[in-house]
Amino acid sequence: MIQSSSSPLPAEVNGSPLGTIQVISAKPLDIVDLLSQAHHPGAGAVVLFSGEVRDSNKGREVTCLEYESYVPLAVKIIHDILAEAREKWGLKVAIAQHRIGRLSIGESAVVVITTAAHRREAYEANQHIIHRIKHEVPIWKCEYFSDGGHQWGNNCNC
Amino acid sequence: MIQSSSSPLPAEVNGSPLGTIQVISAKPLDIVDLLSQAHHPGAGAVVLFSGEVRDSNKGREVTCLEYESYVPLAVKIIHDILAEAREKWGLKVAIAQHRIGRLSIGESAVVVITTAAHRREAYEANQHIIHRIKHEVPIWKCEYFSDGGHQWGNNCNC
Amino acid sequence: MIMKIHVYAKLKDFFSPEFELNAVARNTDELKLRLLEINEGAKNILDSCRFAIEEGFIDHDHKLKENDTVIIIPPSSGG
Amino acid sequence: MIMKIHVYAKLKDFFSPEFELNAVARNTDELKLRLLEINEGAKNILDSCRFAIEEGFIDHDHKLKENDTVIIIPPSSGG
Repeated sequence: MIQSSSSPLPAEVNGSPLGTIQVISAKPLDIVDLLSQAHHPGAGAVVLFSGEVRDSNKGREVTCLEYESYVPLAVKIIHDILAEAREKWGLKVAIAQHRIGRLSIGESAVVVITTAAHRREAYEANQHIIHRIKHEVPIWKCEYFSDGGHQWGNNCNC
Repeated sequence: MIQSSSSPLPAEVNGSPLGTIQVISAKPLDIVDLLSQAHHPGAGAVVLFSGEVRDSNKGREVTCLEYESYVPLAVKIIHDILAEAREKWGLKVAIAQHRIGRLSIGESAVVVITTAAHRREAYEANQHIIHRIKHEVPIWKCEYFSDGGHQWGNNCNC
Repeated sequence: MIMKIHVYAKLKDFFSPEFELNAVARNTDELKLRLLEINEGAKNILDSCRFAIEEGFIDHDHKLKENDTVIIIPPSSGG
Repeated sequence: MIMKIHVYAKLKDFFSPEFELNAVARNTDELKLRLLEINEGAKNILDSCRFAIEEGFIDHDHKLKENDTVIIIPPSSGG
Protein backbone atom coordinates (compact mmCIF):
# COMPACT_ATOMS: atom_id res chain seq x y z
CA MET A 1 0.00 0.00 0.00
CA ILE A 2 1.49 3.29 -1.10
CA GLN A 3 0.92 6.24 1.18
CA SER A 4 2.21 9.75 0.99
CA SER A 5 4.52 10.10 3.96
CA SER A 6 4.29 13.87 3.81
CA SER A 7 0.57 14.00 4.56
CA PRO A 8 0.17 15.34 8.08
CA LEU A 9 -3.42 14.07 8.45
CA PRO A 10 -4.94 10.58 8.30
CA ALA A 11 -7.25 9.76 5.41
CA GLU A 12 -10.11 9.79 7.86
CA VAL A 13 -10.64 12.24 10.68
CA ASN A 14 -13.49 12.46 13.14
CA GLY A 15 -14.70 9.13 11.85
CA SER A 16 -15.77 10.90 8.65
CA PRO A 17 -14.03 11.38 5.35
CA LEU A 18 -11.31 13.98 5.67
CA GLY A 19 -12.59 17.51 5.54
CA THR A 20 -16.25 16.79 6.16
CA ILE A 21 -16.11 18.39 9.57
CA GLN A 22 -14.19 21.60 10.17
CA VAL A 23 -12.95 21.58 13.73
CA ILE A 24 -12.72 25.38 13.79
CA SER A 25 -15.73 27.19 12.38
CA ALA A 26 -16.42 30.87 11.83
CA LYS A 27 -20.07 30.01 11.19
CA PRO A 28 -22.63 29.08 13.85
CA LEU A 29 -22.22 25.44 14.88
CA ASP A 30 -24.88 23.19 13.39
CA ILE A 31 -25.44 20.75 16.24
CA VAL A 32 -28.15 18.88 14.36
CA ASP A 33 -25.88 18.29 11.39
CA LEU A 34 -23.01 17.19 13.65
CA LEU A 35 -25.30 14.77 15.50
CA SER A 36 -26.52 13.33 12.23
CA GLN A 37 -22.91 12.37 11.47
CA ALA A 38 -22.45 10.65 14.82
CA HIS A 39 -24.63 7.57 14.44
CA HIS A 40 -22.95 4.20 14.14
CA PRO A 41 -24.59 0.74 14.15
CA GLY A 42 -22.02 -0.54 16.64
CA ALA A 43 -22.50 2.33 19.07
CA GLY A 44 -24.98 1.93 21.92
CA ALA A 45 -24.11 5.28 23.48
CA VAL A 46 -23.90 8.78 22.03
CA VAL A 47 -22.80 11.67 24.28
CA LEU A 48 -22.95 15.25 23.07
CA PHE A 49 -21.55 18.24 24.91
CA SER A 50 -22.35 21.79 23.91
CA GLY A 51 -20.64 24.70 25.63
CA GLU A 52 -22.94 27.69 25.33
CA VAL A 53 -22.55 31.39 26.05
CA ARG A 54 -23.95 32.26 29.46
CA ASP A 55 -25.58 35.57 30.30
CA SER A 56 -23.28 36.24 33.25
CA ASN A 57 -19.89 35.33 34.68
CA LYS A 58 -19.04 35.84 38.35
CA GLY A 59 -21.87 38.32 38.76
CA ARG A 60 -21.05 40.46 35.74
CA GLU A 61 -23.64 40.56 32.99
CA VAL A 62 -22.21 39.31 29.69
CA THR A 63 -23.51 40.76 26.43
CA CYS A 64 -21.46 38.69 23.98
CA LEU A 65 -18.27 36.71 23.56
CA GLU A 66 -15.56 36.66 20.98
CA TYR A 67 -13.26 33.73 20.29
CA GLU A 68 -10.11 33.93 18.27
CA SER A 69 -7.72 31.16 17.37
CA TYR A 70 -4.39 30.45 15.76
CA VAL A 71 -6.20 28.13 13.39
CA PRO A 72 -3.46 25.96 11.80
CA LEU A 73 -2.16 24.81 15.17
CA ALA A 74 -5.63 24.58 16.71
CA VAL A 75 -6.80 22.27 13.93
CA LYS A 76 -3.77 20.03 14.32
CA ILE A 77 -4.10 19.78 18.12
CA ILE A 78 -7.85 19.05 18.03
CA HIS A 79 -7.28 16.31 15.46
CA ASP A 80 -4.58 14.85 17.71
CA ILE A 81 -6.85 14.98 20.78
CA LEU A 82 -9.67 13.25 18.90
CA ALA A 83 -7.38 10.56 17.49
CA GLU A 84 -5.92 9.80 20.91
CA ALA A 85 -9.37 9.60 22.49
CA ARG A 86 -10.68 7.38 19.69
CA GLU A 87 -7.78 5.02 20.31
CA LYS A 88 -7.85 5.09 24.13
CA TRP A 89 -11.60 4.53 24.56
CA GLY A 90 -12.28 2.54 21.40
CA LEU A 91 -14.73 5.17 20.20
CA LYS A 92 -16.79 4.61 17.08
CA VAL A 93 -17.02 8.35 16.44
CA ALA A 94 -15.30 11.39 17.95
CA ILE A 95 -16.26 14.82 16.63
CA ALA A 96 -15.37 18.28 17.88
CA GLN A 97 -16.03 21.71 16.51
CA HIS A 98 -15.13 25.07 18.06
CA ARG A 99 -16.62 28.36 16.99
CA ILE A 100 -14.58 31.52 16.44
CA GLY A 101 -15.75 35.10 16.00
CA ARG A 102 -18.44 36.93 17.91
CA LEU A 103 -21.16 34.93 19.70
CA SER A 104 -24.42 35.97 21.34
CA ILE A 105 -25.85 34.59 24.58
CA GLY A 106 -27.06 31.03 24.12
CA GLU A 107 -24.96 30.29 21.04
CA SER A 108 -22.83 27.20 21.09
CA ALA A 109 -19.08 27.86 21.37
CA VAL A 110 -17.95 24.25 21.21
CA VAL A 111 -19.51 20.87 20.51
CA VAL A 112 -18.00 17.47 21.31
CA ILE A 113 -19.69 14.22 20.29
CA THR A 114 -18.46 10.77 21.25
CA THR A 115 -20.02 7.41 20.52
CA ALA A 116 -19.01 4.03 21.88
CA ALA A 117 -20.43 0.57 22.38
CA HIS A 118 -21.14 1.37 26.02
CA ARG A 119 -21.93 4.60 27.78
CA ARG A 120 -19.08 4.78 30.31
CA GLU A 121 -16.51 5.18 27.53
CA ALA A 122 -18.61 7.74 25.68
CA TYR A 123 -19.01 9.95 28.78
CA GLU A 124 -15.39 9.64 29.90
CA ALA A 125 -13.94 10.36 26.49
CA ASN A 126 -16.28 13.30 25.99
CA GLN A 127 -15.21 14.94 29.26
CA HIS A 128 -11.57 14.26 28.49
CA ILE A 129 -11.82 15.83 25.03
CA ILE A 130 -13.54 19.03 26.18
CA HIS A 131 -11.06 19.39 29.06
CA ARG A 132 -8.13 19.15 26.68
CA ILE A 133 -9.71 21.47 24.11
CA LYS A 134 -10.21 24.12 26.77
CA HIS A 135 -6.66 23.85 28.10
CA GLU A 136 -4.42 22.92 25.19
CA VAL A 137 -5.81 24.39 22.00
CA PRO A 138 -4.82 27.92 20.93
CA ILE A 139 -8.29 29.42 21.18
CA TRP A 140 -8.99 32.49 23.29
CA LYS A 141 -12.18 33.95 24.63
CA CYS A 142 -12.94 37.62 25.16
CA GLU A 143 -15.97 38.46 27.27
CA TYR A 144 -17.82 41.72 26.66
CA PHE A 145 -19.77 42.98 29.67
CA SER A 146 -22.87 45.16 29.88
CA ASP A 147 -20.85 47.69 31.92
CA GLY A 148 -18.72 48.33 28.83
CA GLY A 149 -15.67 46.36 29.93
CA HIS A 150 -14.12 43.37 28.28
CA GLN A 151 -11.76 40.65 29.44
CA TRP A 152 -9.57 38.16 27.64
CA GLY A 153 -9.02 34.62 28.72
CA ASN A 154 -11.24 33.89 31.68
CA ASN A 155 -11.33 30.14 31.28
CA CYS A 156 -14.46 29.33 33.23
CA ASN A 157 -17.49 29.51 31.00
CA CYS A 158 -18.60 25.93 31.31
CA MET B 1 -50.93 31.53 46.37
CA ILE B 2 -53.56 28.87 45.92
CA GLN B 3 -52.40 25.48 44.78
CA SER B 4 -54.32 22.29 44.30
CA SER B 5 -52.92 19.91 46.89
CA SER B 6 -54.33 16.91 45.06
CA SER B 7 -52.18 17.41 41.95
CA PRO B 8 -49.52 14.67 41.93
CA LEU B 9 -47.28 16.60 39.52
CA PRO B 10 -45.59 20.00 39.75
CA ALA B 11 -46.83 22.76 37.47
CA GLU B 12 -43.58 22.48 35.59
CA VAL B 13 -41.75 19.28 34.70
CA ASN B 14 -38.55 18.86 32.75
CA GLY B 15 -38.07 22.61 32.96
CA SER B 16 -40.92 22.97 30.48
CA PRO B 17 -44.61 23.56 30.96
CA LEU B 18 -46.27 20.38 32.16
CA GLY B 19 -47.04 17.97 29.40
CA THR B 20 -44.76 19.39 26.74
CA ILE B 21 -42.42 16.42 26.94
CA GLN B 22 -43.71 12.90 27.25
CA VAL B 23 -41.20 10.86 29.18
CA ILE B 24 -42.46 7.62 27.63
CA SER B 25 -42.98 7.74 23.88
CA ALA B 26 -44.34 5.16 21.45
CA LYS B 27 -43.10 7.34 18.58
CA PRO B 28 -39.47 7.69 17.47
CA LEU B 29 -37.60 10.09 19.75
CA ASP B 30 -37.07 13.50 18.18
CA ILE B 31 -33.62 14.38 19.50
CA VAL B 32 -33.51 17.65 17.61
CA ASP B 33 -36.80 18.79 19.10
CA LEU B 34 -35.71 17.75 22.59
CA LEU B 35 -32.41 19.61 22.20
CA SER B 36 -34.23 22.71 21.05
CA GLN B 37 -36.06 22.70 24.38
CA ALA B 38 -32.86 22.43 26.39
CA HIS B 39 -31.29 25.85 25.85
CA HIS B 40 -31.19 28.26 28.78
CA PRO B 41 -29.39 31.63 28.98
CA GLY B 42 -27.92 30.71 32.37
CA ALA B 43 -26.56 27.37 31.20
CA GLY B 44 -23.00 27.15 29.96
CA ALA B 45 -23.08 23.40 29.53
CA VAL B 46 -25.52 21.11 27.74
CA VAL B 47 -24.97 17.34 27.89
CA LEU B 48 -27.07 14.97 25.81
CA PHE B 49 -27.04 11.20 26.07
CA SER B 50 -28.69 8.98 23.50
CA GLY B 51 -28.86 5.22 24.03
CA GLU B 52 -29.11 3.63 20.61
CA VAL B 53 -29.84 0.11 19.39
CA ARG B 54 -26.62 -1.74 18.61
CA ASP B 55 -26.31 -4.35 15.89
CA SER B 56 -24.92 -6.98 18.25
CA ASN B 57 -24.81 -7.97 21.90
CA LYS B 58 -22.21 -10.37 23.27
CA GLY B 59 -21.48 -11.71 19.83
CA ARG B 60 -25.09 -12.34 18.81
CA GLU B 61 -26.38 -10.32 15.87
CA VAL B 62 -29.39 -8.22 16.90
CA THR B 63 -32.11 -7.50 14.31
CA CYS B 64 -34.37 -5.32 16.45
CA LEU B 65 -35.41 -4.51 20.00
CA GLU B 66 -38.73 -4.13 21.70
CA TYR B 67 -39.34 -2.14 24.86
CA GLU B 68 -42.42 -2.37 26.97
CA SER B 69 -43.29 -0.43 30.09
CA TYR B 70 -45.82 -0.15 32.87
CA VAL B 71 -46.36 3.43 31.84
CA PRO B 72 -48.15 5.09 34.79
CA LEU B 73 -45.44 4.06 37.24
CA ALA B 74 -42.61 4.65 34.75
CA VAL B 75 -43.78 8.22 34.16
CA LYS B 76 -43.99 8.92 37.87
CA ILE B 77 -40.53 7.49 38.62
CA ILE B 78 -38.82 9.32 35.73
CA HIS B 79 -40.39 12.60 36.86
CA ASP B 80 -39.12 11.91 40.39
CA ILE B 81 -35.61 11.11 39.13
CA LEU B 82 -35.49 14.31 37.07
CA ALA B 83 -36.79 16.47 39.93
CA GLU B 84 -34.23 15.05 42.35
CA ALA B 85 -31.39 15.58 39.88
CA ARG B 86 -32.53 19.12 39.11
CA GLU B 87 -32.46 19.88 42.82
CA LYS B 88 -29.20 18.07 43.64
CA TRP B 89 -27.09 19.52 40.80
CA GLY B 90 -28.89 22.87 40.39
CA LEU B 91 -29.73 22.00 36.80
CA LYS B 92 -31.37 24.58 34.56
CA VAL B 93 -33.01 21.85 32.47
CA ALA B 94 -33.39 18.09 32.89
CA ILE B 95 -35.20 16.17 30.17
CA ALA B 96 -35.61 12.44 29.64
CA GLN B 97 -37.60 10.45 27.14
CA HIS B 98 -37.71 6.66 26.74
CA ARG B 99 -39.06 4.92 23.67
CA ILE B 100 -41.38 1.91 23.83
CA GLY B 101 -42.40 -0.47 21.05
CA ARG B 102 -40.25 -2.03 18.38
CA LEU B 103 -36.96 -0.32 17.40
CA SER B 104 -34.55 -0.89 14.54
CA ILE B 105 -30.75 -0.80 14.73
CA GLY B 106 -29.51 2.75 15.26
CA GLU B 107 -32.78 4.11 16.63
CA SER B 108 -32.63 5.97 19.90
CA ALA B 109 -34.14 4.10 22.86
CA VAL B 110 -33.59 6.79 25.45
CA VAL B 111 -32.48 10.41 25.54
CA VAL B 112 -31.34 12.36 28.59
CA ILE B 113 -30.47 16.07 28.40
CA THR B 114 -29.06 18.09 31.28
CA THR B 115 -27.99 21.71 31.32
CA ALA B 116 -26.15 23.54 34.08
CA ALA B 117 -24.05 26.64 34.59
CA HIS B 118 -20.89 24.49 34.46
CA ARG B 119 -20.10 21.26 32.72
CA ARG B 120 -19.17 19.05 35.69
CA GLU B 121 -22.72 19.18 37.03
CA ALA B 122 -24.27 18.61 33.61
CA TYR B 123 -22.16 15.46 33.00
CA GLU B 124 -22.59 14.04 36.49
CA ALA B 125 -26.33 14.57 36.58
CA ASN B 126 -26.73 13.10 33.10
CA GLN B 127 -24.90 9.89 34.05
CA HIS B 128 -26.84 9.64 37.28
CA ILE B 129 -30.20 10.02 35.51
CA ILE B 130 -29.52 7.40 32.84
CA HIS B 131 -28.20 4.98 35.48
CA ARG B 132 -31.38 5.34 37.53
CA ILE B 133 -33.64 5.12 34.49
CA LYS B 134 -32.02 1.84 33.47
CA HIS B 135 -32.25 0.32 36.94
CA GLU B 136 -35.36 1.73 38.59
CA VAL B 137 -37.97 2.43 35.96
CA PRO B 138 -40.42 -0.34 34.91
CA ILE B 139 -39.26 -0.57 31.32
CA TRP B 140 -38.13 -3.85 29.78
CA LYS B 141 -36.14 -4.66 26.72
CA CYS B 142 -36.54 -7.68 24.49
CA GLU B 143 -33.75 -8.39 22.02
CA TYR B 144 -34.55 -10.23 18.79
CA PHE B 145 -31.57 -12.04 17.26
CA SER B 146 -30.82 -12.96 13.66
CA ASP B 147 -30.71 -16.63 14.71
CA GLY B 148 -34.44 -16.42 15.49
CA GLY B 149 -34.13 -16.26 19.26
CA HIS B 150 -35.21 -13.53 21.57
CA GLN B 151 -34.33 -12.57 25.12
CA TRP B 152 -35.98 -10.37 27.71
CA GLY B 153 -34.17 -8.10 30.07
CA ASN B 154 -30.49 -8.20 29.23
CA ASN B 155 -29.61 -4.89 30.82
CA CYS B 156 -26.38 -4.11 29.00
CA ASN B 157 -27.09 -2.27 25.80
CA CYS B 158 -25.17 0.89 26.59
CA MET C 1 -61.58 -13.33 45.96
CA ILE C 2 -61.04 -12.04 42.44
CA MET C 3 -58.07 -9.88 41.43
CA LYS C 4 -56.78 -8.67 38.10
CA ILE C 5 -53.14 -9.53 37.41
CA HIS C 6 -50.97 -7.72 34.85
CA VAL C 7 -47.56 -9.12 34.00
CA TYR C 8 -44.73 -7.80 31.82
CA ALA C 9 -41.63 -8.81 29.93
CA LYS C 10 -40.22 -12.25 30.78
CA LEU C 11 -43.27 -13.03 32.95
CA LYS C 12 -45.29 -13.24 29.73
CA ASP C 13 -43.35 -16.46 28.96
CA PHE C 14 -45.23 -17.96 31.96
CA PHE C 15 -48.55 -16.12 32.21
CA SER C 16 -51.05 -14.26 30.06
CA PRO C 17 -50.29 -10.53 30.01
CA GLU C 18 -53.57 -9.82 31.83
CA PHE C 19 -55.80 -12.31 33.60
CA GLU C 20 -58.24 -12.66 36.46
CA LEU C 21 -57.17 -14.70 39.48
CA ASN C 22 -59.87 -16.24 41.65
CA ALA C 23 -58.02 -17.38 44.75
CA VAL C 24 -57.21 -16.38 48.32
CA ALA C 25 -54.20 -14.04 48.36
CA ARG C 26 -54.21 -11.60 51.24
CA ASN C 27 -50.75 -10.21 50.45
CA THR C 28 -48.07 -10.48 47.79
CA ASP C 29 -46.39 -13.49 49.44
CA GLU C 30 -49.63 -15.43 49.12
CA LEU C 31 -50.19 -14.07 45.62
CA LYS C 32 -46.79 -15.41 44.60
CA LEU C 33 -47.74 -18.89 45.90
CA ARG C 34 -51.01 -18.81 43.95
CA LEU C 35 -49.11 -17.82 40.78
CA LEU C 36 -46.62 -20.67 41.25
CA GLU C 37 -49.57 -23.06 41.46
CA ILE C 38 -50.43 -21.90 37.94
CA ASN C 39 -46.85 -22.16 36.61
CA GLU C 40 -44.06 -23.29 38.91
CA GLY C 41 -41.46 -22.50 36.22
CA ALA C 42 -41.88 -18.81 37.06
CA LYS C 43 -40.21 -19.19 40.48
CA ASN C 44 -36.86 -17.59 39.64
CA ILE C 45 -38.29 -14.60 37.86
CA LEU C 46 -41.12 -14.11 40.41
CA ASP C 47 -38.56 -14.06 43.23
CA SER C 48 -36.90 -11.04 41.62
CA CYS C 49 -40.16 -9.16 40.93
CA ARG C 50 -41.78 -6.30 42.76
CA PHE C 51 -45.51 -5.66 42.96
CA ALA C 52 -47.42 -2.46 42.32
CA ILE C 53 -50.95 -1.12 42.44
CA GLU C 54 -51.66 1.91 40.29
CA GLU C 55 -48.64 4.22 40.49
CA GLY C 56 -46.99 2.82 43.60
CA PHE C 57 -45.01 -0.21 44.67
CA ILE C 58 -46.54 -2.27 47.49
CA ASP C 59 -44.74 -4.13 50.29
CA HIS C 60 -45.21 -7.80 51.10
CA ASP C 61 -47.43 -6.84 54.05
CA HIS C 62 -49.73 -4.62 51.98
CA LYS C 63 -53.27 -6.05 52.34
CA LEU C 64 -54.71 -7.04 48.97
CA LYS C 65 -58.43 -6.47 48.39
CA GLU C 66 -61.14 -7.90 46.16
CA ASN C 67 -60.97 -6.32 42.67
CA ASP C 68 -57.43 -4.98 43.10
CA THR C 69 -55.40 -4.80 39.89
CA VAL C 70 -51.94 -6.02 40.83
CA ILE C 71 -49.00 -5.24 38.53
CA ILE C 72 -46.03 -7.60 38.67
CA ILE C 73 -42.79 -5.81 37.87
CA PRO C 74 -39.68 -7.74 36.79
CA PRO C 75 -36.24 -6.12 37.24
CA SER C 76 -35.87 -3.09 34.99
CA SER C 77 -33.96 -3.37 31.72
CA GLY C 78 -34.54 -0.03 30.06
CA GLY C 79 -31.96 2.15 28.39
CA MET D 1 17.47 40.21 11.45
CA ILE D 2 13.83 40.64 10.50
CA MET D 3 11.04 38.40 11.81
CA LYS D 4 7.29 38.53 11.57
CA ILE D 5 5.49 38.41 14.89
CA HIS D 6 1.83 37.41 15.30
CA VAL D 7 0.16 37.88 18.67
CA TYR D 8 -3.28 36.90 19.95
CA ALA D 9 -5.85 37.63 22.62
CA LYS D 10 -4.60 39.64 25.62
CA LEU D 11 -1.26 40.25 23.89
CA LYS D 12 -3.12 42.55 21.51
CA ASP D 13 -3.53 44.96 24.45
CA PHE D 14 0.28 45.39 24.24
CA PHE D 15 1.28 44.81 20.61
CA SER D 16 -0.14 45.05 17.10
CA PRO D 17 -1.67 41.75 16.03
CA GLU D 18 0.99 41.38 13.31
CA PHE D 19 4.21 43.32 12.99
CA GLU D 20 7.77 43.06 11.75
CA LEU D 21 10.54 43.01 14.32
CA ASN D 22 13.99 44.12 13.24
CA ALA D 23 16.23 43.01 16.10
CA VAL D 24 18.62 40.30 17.20
CA ALA D 25 16.68 37.39 18.69
CA ARG D 26 18.35 34.02 18.23
CA ASN D 27 15.81 32.17 20.38
CA THR D 28 12.51 32.78 22.16
CA ASP D 29 14.21 33.97 25.37
CA GLU D 30 15.91 36.74 23.41
CA LEU D 31 12.71 37.42 21.48
CA LYS D 32 10.87 37.90 24.76
CA LEU D 33 13.48 40.50 25.84
CA ARG D 34 13.14 42.36 22.54
CA LEU D 35 9.35 42.43 22.96
CA LEU D 36 9.64 43.78 26.51
CA GLU D 37 11.80 46.58 25.15
CA ILE D 38 8.76 47.53 23.03
CA ASN D 39 6.26 47.24 25.90
CA GLU D 40 7.44 46.22 29.35
CA GLY D 41 3.82 46.01 30.56
CA ALA D 42 3.53 42.70 28.72
CA LYS D 43 5.88 40.91 31.13
CA ASN D 44 3.27 38.90 33.06
CA ILE D 45 1.38 37.70 30.04
CA LEU D 46 4.57 37.01 28.02
CA ASP D 47 5.91 34.85 30.85
CA SER D 48 2.89 32.57 30.49
CA CYS D 49 3.05 32.37 26.68
CA ARG D 50 4.36 29.66 24.40
CA PHE D 51 5.86 30.21 20.96
CA ALA D 52 5.05 28.48 17.69
CA ILE D 53 6.16 28.42 14.08
CA GLU D 54 3.66 27.13 11.57
CA GLU D 55 1.86 24.15 13.13
CA GLY D 56 4.29 23.37 15.93
CA PHE D 57 5.34 24.75 19.28
CA ILE D 58 9.02 25.62 19.60
CA ASP D 59 11.28 25.30 22.64
CA HIS D 60 13.32 28.11 24.14
CA ASP D 61 16.45 26.67 22.51
CA HIS D 62 14.93 26.52 19.02
CA LYS D 63 17.15 28.64 16.74
CA LEU D 64 15.19 31.48 15.16
CA LYS D 65 16.02 32.46 11.60
CA GLU D 66 15.72 35.53 9.39
CA ASN D 67 12.14 35.79 7.99
CA ASP D 68 10.63 33.37 10.49
CA THR D 69 7.02 34.06 11.39
CA VAL D 70 6.78 33.54 15.13
CA ILE D 71 3.36 33.03 16.73
CA ILE D 72 3.01 33.98 20.38
CA ILE D 73 0.43 31.84 22.15
CA PRO D 74 -1.15 32.95 25.44
CA PRO D 75 -2.70 30.31 27.74
CA SER D 76 -5.75 28.73 26.11
CA SER D 77 -9.22 29.86 27.10
CA GLY D 78 -11.48 28.07 24.68
CA GLY D 79 -14.69 26.22 25.45
